[in-house]
Amino acid sequence: MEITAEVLVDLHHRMVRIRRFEEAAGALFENSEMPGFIHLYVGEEAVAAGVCATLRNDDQVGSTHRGHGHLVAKGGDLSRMMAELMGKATGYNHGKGGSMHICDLDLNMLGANGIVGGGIPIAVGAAFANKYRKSDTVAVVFFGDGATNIGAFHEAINMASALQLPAVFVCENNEYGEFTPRRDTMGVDDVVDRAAGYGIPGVVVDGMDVVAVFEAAAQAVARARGGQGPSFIEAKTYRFYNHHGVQTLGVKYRSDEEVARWRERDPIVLLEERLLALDVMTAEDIEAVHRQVQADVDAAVAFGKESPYPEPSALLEDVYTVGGVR
Amino acid sequence: MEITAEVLVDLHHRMVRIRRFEEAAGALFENSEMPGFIHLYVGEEAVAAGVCATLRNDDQVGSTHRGHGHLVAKGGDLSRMMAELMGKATGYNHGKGGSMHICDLDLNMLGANGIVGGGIPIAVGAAFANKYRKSDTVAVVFFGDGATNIGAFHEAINMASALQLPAVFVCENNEYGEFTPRRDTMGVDDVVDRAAGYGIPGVVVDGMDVVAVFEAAAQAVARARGGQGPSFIEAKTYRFYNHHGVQTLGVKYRSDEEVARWRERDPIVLLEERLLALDVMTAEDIEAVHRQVQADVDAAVAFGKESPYPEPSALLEDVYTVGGVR
Amino acid sequence: MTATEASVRELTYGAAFTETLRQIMAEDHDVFVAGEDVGAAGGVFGSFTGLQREFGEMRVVDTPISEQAIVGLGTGAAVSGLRPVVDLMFMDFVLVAMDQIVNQAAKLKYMFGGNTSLPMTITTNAGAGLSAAAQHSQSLEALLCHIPGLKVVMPSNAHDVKGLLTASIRDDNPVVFVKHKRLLGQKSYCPEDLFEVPLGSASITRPGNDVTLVTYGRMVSESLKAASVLASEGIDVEVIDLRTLQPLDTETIVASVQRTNHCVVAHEAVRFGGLGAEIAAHIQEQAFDYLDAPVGRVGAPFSPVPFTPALESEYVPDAAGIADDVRAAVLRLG
Amino acid sequence: MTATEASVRELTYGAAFTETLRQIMAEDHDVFVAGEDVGAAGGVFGSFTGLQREFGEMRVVDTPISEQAIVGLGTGAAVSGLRPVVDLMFMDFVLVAMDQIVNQAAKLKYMFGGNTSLPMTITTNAGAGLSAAAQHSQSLEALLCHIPGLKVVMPSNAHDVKGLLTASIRDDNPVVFVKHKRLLGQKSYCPEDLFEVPLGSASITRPGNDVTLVTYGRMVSESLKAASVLASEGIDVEVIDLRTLQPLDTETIVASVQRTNHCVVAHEAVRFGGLGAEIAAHIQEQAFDYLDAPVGRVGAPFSPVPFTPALESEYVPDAAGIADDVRAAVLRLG
Ligand SMILES: Cc1ncc(C[n+]2csc(CCOP(=O)(O)OP(=O)(O)O)c2C)c(N)n1
Ligand SMILES: Cc1ncc(C[n+]2csc(CCOP(=O)(O)OP(=O)(O)O)c2C)c(N)n1
Ligand SMILES: [Mg+2]
Ligand SMILES: [Mg+2]
Repeated sequence: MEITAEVLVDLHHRMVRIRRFEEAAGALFENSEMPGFIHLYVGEEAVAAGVCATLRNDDQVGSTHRGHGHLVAKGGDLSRMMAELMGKATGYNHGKGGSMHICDLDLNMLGANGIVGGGIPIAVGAAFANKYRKSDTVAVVFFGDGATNIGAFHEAINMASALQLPAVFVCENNEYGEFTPRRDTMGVDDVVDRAAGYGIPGVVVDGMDVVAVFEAAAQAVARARGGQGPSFIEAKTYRFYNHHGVQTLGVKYRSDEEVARWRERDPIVLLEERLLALDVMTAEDIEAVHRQVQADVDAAVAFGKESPYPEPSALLEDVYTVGGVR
Repeated sequence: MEITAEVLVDLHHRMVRIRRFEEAAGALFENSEMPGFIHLYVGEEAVAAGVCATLRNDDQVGSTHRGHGHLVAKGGDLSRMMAELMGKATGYNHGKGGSMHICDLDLNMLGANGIVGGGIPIAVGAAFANKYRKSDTVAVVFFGDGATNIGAFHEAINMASALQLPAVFVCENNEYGEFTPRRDTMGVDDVVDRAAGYGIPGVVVDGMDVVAVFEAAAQAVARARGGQGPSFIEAKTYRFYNHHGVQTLGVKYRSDEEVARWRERDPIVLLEERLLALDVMTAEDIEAVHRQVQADVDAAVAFGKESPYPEPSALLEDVYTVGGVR
Repeated sequence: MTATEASVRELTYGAAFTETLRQIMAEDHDVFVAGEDVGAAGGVFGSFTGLQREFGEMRVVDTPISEQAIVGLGTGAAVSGLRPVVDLMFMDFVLVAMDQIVNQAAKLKYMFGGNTSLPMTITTNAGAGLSAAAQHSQSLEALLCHIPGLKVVMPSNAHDVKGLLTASIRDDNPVVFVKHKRLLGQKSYCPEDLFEVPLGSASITRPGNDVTLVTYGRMVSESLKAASVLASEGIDVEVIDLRTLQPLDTETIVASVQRTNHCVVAHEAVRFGGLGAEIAAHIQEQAFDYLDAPVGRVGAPFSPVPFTPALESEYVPDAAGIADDVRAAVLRLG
Repeated sequence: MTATEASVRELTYGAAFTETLRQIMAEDHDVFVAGEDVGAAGGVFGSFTGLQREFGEMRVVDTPISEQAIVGLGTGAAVSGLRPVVDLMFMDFVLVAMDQIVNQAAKLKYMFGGNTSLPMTITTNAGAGLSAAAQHSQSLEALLCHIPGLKVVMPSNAHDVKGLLTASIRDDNPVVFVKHKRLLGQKSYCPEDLFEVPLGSASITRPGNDVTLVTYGRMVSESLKAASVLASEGIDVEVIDLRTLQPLDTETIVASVQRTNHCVVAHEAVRFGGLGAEIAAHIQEQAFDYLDAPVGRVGAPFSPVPFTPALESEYVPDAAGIADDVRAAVLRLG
């Protein structure tokens, strides 16, 4: 895939949608207007946007506990997302899943997942289905640096390699698992060093540079689509907010200086500088995108707030598929 | 550690003990005189012998379903072993464990294990205890090539690396997991390619050459003992018999030619040729070792046969440590 | 030989499994098998013999030793519309994949607000009696029956293997299909054509009037043996083979107990916290006034499975022990 | 204010946990803690706050996200004579490490013929009510109680946290110590010095004559609330807090039921196949002739835990539901 002006504009739009959605969700959360746990994607937008822009609708996406960005980037409906985060009946999961399980199976986004690494084997299963059907559909799975320490990751990526499945493994390396620095939990400098142990190609990209992510993803996806098997992308990125919610309460585990350094490389600002420099968009165009997206997000929040909660009778529905004998 | 004549003689003795023990166990099994499943170590003797000869009594050994060889090499008592395999009260585990759980905690052999990869995290826990106590004891863990595909392996070796524990990981690569060729289950040429993903050193050795194994193990153990962390050894080896039991019944999954080729490199024969060439032992000396070991094994078989089964009252003993409040 | 006897087609429990799978795979291309050694080797218990030769490597997939990824493979493929059969060899290995089964497969549909179905069958082999020791002998069905979203099946004979496996694979939910290792070689009646035994329906294997004996899996034959012995003592036992454990056919059980006024539940699993506890608790709730004696429970004692045959034979419940408990229930002095 | 009230020392349930651990670690150098974020961060629920600063990185170990290896670390260290406390954060994650807990830790001693002890405590946090959805809200104790070799503890208040945690860490067996997330901030009486609440002994939290209400964990406070309401209706409820679930203090339960002739068991876990089933089954076995009504069971319905507060509040059992079941038991028409 070529980086045309159109692609750049599209990447920008995806990132802004994630950012604005997450800022709104974070504000509601900090204001106790949103139940449960939320893990925000702010700072990491270039990864989801860069990867998902290379995908077709029928390509599957496996996600994590930090999954809003993946769904937005795949084209998720902001209103149904916001309603879900609020536990409303109109949400994607009718309020039963919330942030950690949000999904859109029509978009082939196979759900956020509350178990670290838990979504990886499932995405590999989707990749298997693609190969089984002899389709050229590709399954992409996102996971954190911390997730590469868990058994499910290892088994699943090895399975994809052994069976030569059309899968792309995207590690969002934000250098922390919750409050623990990555370097305390693994003996390698780069997570990508693990790819060789599965006999699959791996690359490191600047996860704050959406174009770099897009290019690496385009290659990996093309490879998978062409039947040449799985590959691994490590995107070096950073979350601007806390592991969970916005503010860091309690023990400070990252220095102000470190956070500031990364914030200077805000992936949206970096892309906007490029868009301006390349004359692809004017400051007004950019401003208009933000305004339009913000209006969409505001509408989503309003939709969520106005939506009803599910009826108590929903409690025991959808535990099983009933009458499921064909 | 230096390869003195004494060491060579010791290595030979360990290997012959394993071989003779396993041949006897296999014969009893094929003759339906031994209950349950047994996974024989014949063909792989150089690995257990070469590694265990570098260990002290207080060094721990973690094992697998194919564990007899590890216990014999660590100095296990053949009579208590044979009795255990027969389910007798005089066995190491008083008949409660059998082949797949045989252990000698006085020798710090932490038990065979029926779950592929299941023993690896436990051995890493022993390595942790060594470091915790500031002792220079080392934990060595054996596992198959197939076991490197399971999550527990990945988590445990990464944990050992992250915590810089005194552990040595020894992969017995016999190119099969049960009846499935290794190459169908992983995308790497050598299992050792996985070590880099954990940031630990790894070497490949000829697992039929006990001296090569010994030298690699001596280095890895010294490294761990010196506080320099874990390392990985891949020993290329082969099992002469079936995955389970002696004869291959049903589908033939290895060619006669392949088996014959490996049998030509019988690790005991190779060492004996060397012993003769170096004038360390004469043919008579070698013969005497075999004779003596065979007598020990015969005595072990007799001991096992004569020993009583446990009393029914033993059934509910040792489920818990009772009165265990200190 | 009567006409009926002449036409009785017998198959082993294990062969019924293989035949059923072959027939279903022939009629439904969405069905595939994945697991360790299921391909060329045909599975460690021969359950998949010949299938790879017939259907190819894509439909009968040898996997790495990776139970979590095996179940995940099934889950992801099922969400994508296929109908996977994934094998875990020994029921003890279910524990290795427990997160994928319980946190993922069982819950996905509900967490997703209903927006998927998950037509996956997990096959495995349970049970003691082969001196396979504590990690290769467990009956862990109680763990799975407690989990909303799963179905659990444990057939006792070749006929039910066929009917239940067919229903399991065609079901749109995750089903754990548990064979008993010691039944694999047992021959019994099995029709040739595919048919379904509906999930959730128990069968009354032996009608009787004095006491209801609720059981499943390998304990069905032990229960029938016990019933014969008891018949000679004048105790008329009704034996119910549950066949499906989740959903549980409580109606059949309760109706029987209301008639017999006595009940014993027998399974091979550990007694404490086993499925027998749920059944006994349920019966006393639903048929309290009908019970002339407490619901008895037969199960393994509270220990891991011992290796040595000397202890394992004490460990596994048998006809004699079941008969004792039935006698105690029936002959209880009010 | 009376003299007794003045001397009552109060602590939150969570703080009692931390204080106990600190005191035990100070007196026994063999005790260490390992888990995700337990070090500098002090644990996601603050349960380990300050311990790493006090005892150093070797005794309070931040691990990778590797639940299997965390439990294995504990098991191997315990077999080597240390007394590990390993943390699994959420009880749902027990499932990720299920092989290491059930196939390894629980069985090693037995499989080894007794030749080891395994003094490991696994700590975790269970329970719904925080909109944490289906993978962060489960109460899975029934799965563990069914496994010979494990002990299982679920305290309901700060005092018992201290006494049970002390007993658990000093016990030579693998103990799963389960806190309830919603109790962490609850204040109640807690002595300063270390003491033990023996594992396996229930406490009668509220004596009563009309009906025995058996419960544990967060359902203890709901049960006490129900008892107050029922008292005003003239129903005198005896509330038993089990404290330890395995081994189960059946003596205390049965003795109470023999006196009250009525019983209800209440827990937050899913009702079907929950520990309540074992307790009800056991009571009807041991106190059949004393029961004037079936043993009632309160538990969560058969579904995964829903995210939205609108449904979760319906899902989690509460005082009103417990009171209903107690009334049904006591007022039942023979
Ligand atoms: C199996 C499991 N263990 C632990 C947790 C708790 N937990 C949630 S997110 C997280 C950190 C994940 O780190 P990483 O994979 O790097 O993703 P990030 O949050 O940095 O995006 C942890 C430990 C969990 N949800 N699942
Ligand atoms: C978790 C688990 N999965 C599957 C098995 C069945 N099994 C026993 S041995 C074995 C093959 C192991 O292969 P490898 O690790 O290479 O050891 P080898 O037998 O070749 O020595 C398998 C699959 C098991 N015991 N445990
Ligand atoms: Mg991270
Ligand atoms: Mg092998």
